Amino acid sequence: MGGLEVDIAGKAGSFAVSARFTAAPGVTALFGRSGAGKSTILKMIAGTARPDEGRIVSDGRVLFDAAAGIDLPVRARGIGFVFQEDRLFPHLSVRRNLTYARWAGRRAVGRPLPEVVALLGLEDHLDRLPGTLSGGERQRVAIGRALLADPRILLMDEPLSSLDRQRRAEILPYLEAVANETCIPVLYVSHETEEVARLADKVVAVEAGRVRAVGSPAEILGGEEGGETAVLLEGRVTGVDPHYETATVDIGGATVELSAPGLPMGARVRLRVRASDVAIATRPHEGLSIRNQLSCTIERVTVKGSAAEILLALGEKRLVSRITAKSAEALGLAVGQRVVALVKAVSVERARLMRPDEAVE
Amino acid sequence: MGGLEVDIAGKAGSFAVSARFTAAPGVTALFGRSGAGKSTILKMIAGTARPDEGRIVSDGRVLFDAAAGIDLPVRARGIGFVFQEDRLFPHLSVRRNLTYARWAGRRAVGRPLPEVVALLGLEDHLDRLPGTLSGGERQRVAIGRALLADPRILLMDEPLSSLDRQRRAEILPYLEAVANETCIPVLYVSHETEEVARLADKVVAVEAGRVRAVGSPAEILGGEEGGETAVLLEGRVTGVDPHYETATVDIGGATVELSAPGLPMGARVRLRVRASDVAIATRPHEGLSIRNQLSCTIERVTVKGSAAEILLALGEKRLVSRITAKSAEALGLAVGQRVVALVKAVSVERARLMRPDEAVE
Amino acid sequence: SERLTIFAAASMKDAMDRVVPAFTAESGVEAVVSLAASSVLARQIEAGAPADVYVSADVEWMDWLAERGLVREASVKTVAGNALVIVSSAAADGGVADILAHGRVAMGDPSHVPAGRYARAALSHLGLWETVRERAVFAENVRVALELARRGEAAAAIVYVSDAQAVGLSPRYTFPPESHPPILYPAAATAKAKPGAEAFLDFLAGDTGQAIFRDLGFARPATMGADGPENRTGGR
Amino acid sequence: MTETEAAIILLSAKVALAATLFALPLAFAVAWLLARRCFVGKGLLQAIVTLPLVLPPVATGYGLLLLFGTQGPLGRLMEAVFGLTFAFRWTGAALAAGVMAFPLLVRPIRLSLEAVDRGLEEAAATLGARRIIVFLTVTLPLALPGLLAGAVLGFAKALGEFGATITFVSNIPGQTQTLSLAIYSLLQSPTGDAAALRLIVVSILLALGAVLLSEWAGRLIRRGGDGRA
Amino acid sequence: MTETEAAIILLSAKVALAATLFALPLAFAVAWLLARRCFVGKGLLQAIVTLPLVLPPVATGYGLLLLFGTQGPLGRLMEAVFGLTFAFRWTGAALAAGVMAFPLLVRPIRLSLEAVDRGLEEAAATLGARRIIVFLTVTLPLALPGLLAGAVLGFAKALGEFGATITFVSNIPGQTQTLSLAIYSLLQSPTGDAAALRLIVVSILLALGAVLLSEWAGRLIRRGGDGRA
Ligand SMILES: Nc1ncnc2c1ncn2[C@@H]1O[C@H](COP(=O)(O)OP(=O)(O)OP(=O)(O)O)[C@@H](O)[C@H]1O
Ligand SMILES: Nc1ncnc2c1ncn2[C@@H]1O[C@H](COP(=O)(O)OP(=O)(O)OP(=O)(O)O)[C@@H](O)[C@H]1O
Ligand SMILES: [Mg+2]
Ligand SMILES: [Mg+2]
Repeated sequence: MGGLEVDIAGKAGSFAVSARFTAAPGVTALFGRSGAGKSTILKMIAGTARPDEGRIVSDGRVLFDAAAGIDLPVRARGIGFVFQEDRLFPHLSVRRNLTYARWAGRRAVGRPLPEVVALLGLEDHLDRLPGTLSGGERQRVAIGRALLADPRILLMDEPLSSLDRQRRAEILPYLEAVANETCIPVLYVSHETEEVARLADKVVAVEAGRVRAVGSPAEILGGEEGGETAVLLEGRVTGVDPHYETATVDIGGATVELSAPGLPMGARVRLRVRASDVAIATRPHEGLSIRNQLSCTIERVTVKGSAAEILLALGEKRLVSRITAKSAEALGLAVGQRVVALVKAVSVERARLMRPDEAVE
Repeated sequence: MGGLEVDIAGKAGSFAVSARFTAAPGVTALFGRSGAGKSTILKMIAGTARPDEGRIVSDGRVLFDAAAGIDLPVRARGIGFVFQEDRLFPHLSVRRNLTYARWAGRRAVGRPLPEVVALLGLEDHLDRLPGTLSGGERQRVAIGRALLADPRILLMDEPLSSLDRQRRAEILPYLEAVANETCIPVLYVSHETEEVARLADKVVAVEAGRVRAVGSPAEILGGEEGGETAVLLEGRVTGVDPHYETATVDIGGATVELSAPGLPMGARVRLRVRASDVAIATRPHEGLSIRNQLSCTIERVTVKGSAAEILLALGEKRLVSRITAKSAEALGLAVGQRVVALVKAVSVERARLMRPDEAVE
Repeated sequence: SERLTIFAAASMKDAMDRVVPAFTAESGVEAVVSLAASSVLARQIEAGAPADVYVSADVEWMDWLAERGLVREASVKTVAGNALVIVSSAAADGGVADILAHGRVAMGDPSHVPAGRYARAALSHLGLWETVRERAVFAENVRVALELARRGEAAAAIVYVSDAQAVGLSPRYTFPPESHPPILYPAAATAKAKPGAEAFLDFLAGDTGQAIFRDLGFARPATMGADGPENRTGGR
Repeated sequence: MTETEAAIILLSAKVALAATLFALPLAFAVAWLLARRCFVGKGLLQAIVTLPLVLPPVATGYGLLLLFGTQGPLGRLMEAVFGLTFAFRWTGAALAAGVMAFPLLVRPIRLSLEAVDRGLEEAAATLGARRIIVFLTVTLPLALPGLLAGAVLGFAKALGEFGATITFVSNIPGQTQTLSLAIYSLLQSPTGDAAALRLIVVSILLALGAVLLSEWAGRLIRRGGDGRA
Repeated sequence: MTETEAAIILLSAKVALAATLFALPLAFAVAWLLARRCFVGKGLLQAIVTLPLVLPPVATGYGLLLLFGTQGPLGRLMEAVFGLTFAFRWTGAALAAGVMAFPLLVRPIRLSLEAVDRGLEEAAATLGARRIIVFLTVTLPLALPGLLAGAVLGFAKALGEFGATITFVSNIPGQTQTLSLAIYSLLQSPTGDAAALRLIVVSILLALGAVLLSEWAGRLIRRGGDGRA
């Protein structure tokens, strides 16, 4: 199974970059502050910037190897690149932009054009030139162009930044499906923790030109300053209620019910539970709309200003609850205490449907 | 007190736009899907596009009046414009870009340069040319340039779209402060409901070139398809617990406790409560970390697929709770029933501190 | 059918315009005329130009070609002569010194235009060169010099009498022939000329040709010196 | 218009067109080198390309005569290899016009090439396009305005070329006498003004036609290339 | 180098420089009109500007003589208003060179102006800059490469101008005899080749200097204007 191995060091002007990580098929997010070097890393992988040292290997093919003097030309790297600035061809119609890889790049015809056009809502603009498109329309054309390039690696630099929520909600599952179906690595730069949690299998945290950490979205995003604390739980669908469109997921040691139309029985999913969505009760309660009442043991209580973060052990898994320090004191919460975690079914986000072969972390 | 009155109709190529709304000092959000015509409306207000009909009046000054043949040149409209594409001057250093309005536009020196530079984290880049800046850096320079133009109207087209969460969290309060201090109308295009709820006093919903609705963020964003249902509650701080850093807000008929360091006693605030953060109990419960237990009456139950939205009357105010349809049925919820709304203190977002003179809607 | 290519000095334009049709009518041989500066034409002949006849406004360049064996020496004929005159738009009267006393004096460039060289020689001979030189305007060819005088840009111009006659200006003064080297227009067949070239030369020197030259104000070459039109044996 | 005049006009158009068309690809190549490559003799190459503009045309004409004449080294080479003779033929007139027009072609093309956004070429490469395809589908279309500007300048110059042409290929009616040379010839005779004026008017009309055509093509290109209202 | 030669070189440089400097602003204005304004006679204006390229230089020279000679209407006007005489002066040589160089100046500048992103000018206007300021701080700097290209072409042409100059102001040593004219004169005489060659070399060196200078300036501008690695 082919992935992408990156181990490079180089410069963009006076800015030094060094990065080492691997990206398996599926989505790997590059996460980091503005100016951290995310785009520079993507450019080096694409070949439009040249690292000084190191290797880039894709699916066994060496794209770049400073020591061996290998530097595959950009066109031969088999990438699809959504640039941060859209880089549409101003003299070509939207249609010709979208299909550029086919008629000029001789890339294979993969995904059907009408499907991508419909997904991106570009039907009415196919014969226009990019010059007068709106910002979001331009961005959509850029996404479509990369998707239609039949890439072996997909590099996406903030591809959804200027799209509305509804459009994002349409495109995200599609990207998810692309990553799963075609089994290619997708490197995805985004600032939206939600998007990253939803899409990414792995997060590469970039800081000041270096990789600060590599890990699961839960590991990296959980500690993200300014972000919200959340845990990701992985499990298998053990029950489906077609009438109420809810599903029961066995997360190992406990079951969680969530609102999720269309989840197939037996499917493996990743659930995202925000700490602020988890309440704590000292005992189980009747007459509550909150249906997930999970017995846990308090492992740690961290008071952060006015809030308290309670780390809860649920068998093997961990949950985090964020409540006010006042509540924590009022309930007299202490480490080792048995409590009930209350999690609203509608608050549980199904972050991602996983591929059958994907390992549960 | 001067505001902006817009009543225009015109075309951008073959795309027809008509818009009628007023924007008081403070932030007015233009909200709408990609391609709805938001940027076009901003351009017409700025004068870089020309409406066919109508009037634009700013603070009593007629900027445009088709009937009277008035069409103030762009430079005389006293605007600051953050364009969707950054439009930085490629031949000028970051510093000269930032201060362009001063040395070329002869605008007054308002905000001090070092303050804006520090806010935007551009200290290290002042002497560079924009060509090699990262995407987010470019966007920050564009924001700074508009802020430093001492504008009488601020037009911002997705100004934070490519910035990380932390940077956003730094810039948002500043923008808020700018709007409040300088008492100028800010027209703000954004797709982030959170950002809009945080900043905006008023939302203009744009759809297919026309204004679909104008209203408070609560009214407009609540019904936003694809968005999350939430309500905005306005009230006054009646109690402050300095130790736990919580505040009690009287929202008229009920009090809500929230985690909010630094809220002054007596301050007027807008709270944002997401429907998915509101649980329902048939009676009050002890031993719960959820401290806000508000007695309400069920006004409407709407089943949307697997979820049920329960509209709750809390005196004059309305709350929305989103639970699974299964829970709603299990609890036997019905219109007219008295229930307890459970709202976690940490889930209540203080959306905005309001100005003293601002009317509670 | 064979066609002759005549390389003629630009100043021969009017003459060639009349001679060539007459020649064709008489002999049935067609001819085309390429007009340029004598120097340019000479160098082109050196470079292998397909010229059959060279008509120069200048003895020097003819000699230059003869020296290199590029024209048949035996065929060299002086086909016309000319006289140097002063034309002036001003109404001043008097001797040559008076006419040239004021304003710009247009003339060919003495460094390379033959008429200019003759003019310089004539003025030197009359002791006027030093006073005129300061005010002289060196035109690229006689036509331009004439034009300058005609338009009043120059007070006077030193030109050929044939040019003056062509525009209907009557000369104010004619330089005596001994004041300058004889003004001669030599013509010759080139080394690789087609057979008809000699016939054309004969025609130029013959009655019809000479009548045309006369009519245009050129002098009969025979009157200019010992070398008749029939056999000018060049300098060296 | 007389038959001779018509022939002169046709010949001029043929010479100018041939000069422009043949010089264009070469000029493009040189412009590309100058715009895109870094090499030591770059300034020198640009200077050499500019030379025909600086030297008196007669000097350039003599140079051509020495090089491309029947006796000249390049003249012999071309004759031997392509069977192409320049001396005193219309082809020579086209060569002279092409050489003189060359600097006028190169500069605007170079300017346009330098202005092409390299990011777009990179984007094309990421989409799998080979260099030549990137060039044909992105670089060339985006440099079209410069190409057009160069072509118009070059064609106009080729139409008006005089000094180098008369020196190199002489002024032989029906063979090398272009409009410019014909006008020159007519101006040699005191009575030729009227006829010269007619030809000057023809020249002006030809130039007007070429310029209007290029303006129209330019509008087409810009409509295509920009799309901004 | 003889003293005469030095004088010729100085005069040539002076004439070419004056021609370029005076023609530049006018050419910029015309280029701006052509690039930015829509009016009926636009194609015609471009054609008129291109004319000096198309007409035989001799014809242009005659035209200048008729218009700017001491007897010509414009010549009289200039004399009366500015006390400026062109006929047979170095100023006239500069005028002729300027007119002949004009089309070469206009085209590249127009090209550059057309390529300037109007969005940046709009941005400048939103920041309160008046038109002239927008022009000076945005349009002009961004059009500099075209200005430079035009200036080099124009200067080179002005240096090499021959036909119109000799017709308009004649070949007066020390007053109007530029390098081109001197080379021409020398080439006309069977013995002048060696001297002509010397001056040709001087011409080439001058052109080389100008071109190298412009290449260097161009690099400066590009470093300033682009910043993309
Ligand atoms: N040629 C250069 N000279 C100097 N600094 C450069 C150069 N090119 C890039 N940089 C700097 O390198 C840093 C990383 O740039 P990069 O575009 O990779 O950031 P990024 O992580 O993509 O940020 P963003 O989220 O804002 O797009 C930036 O601070 C940028 O200013
Ligand atoms: N010249 C034109 N010809 C045709 N359509 C145009 C033209 N200019 C703009 N449009 C269309 O008008 C619509 C509105 O454009 P606008 O830029 O105002 O959208 P927007 O609301 O800002 O969208 P986004 O959020 O994607 O930036 C778009 O669909 C765009 O394609
Ligand atoms: Mg980036
Ligand atoms: Mg927009």
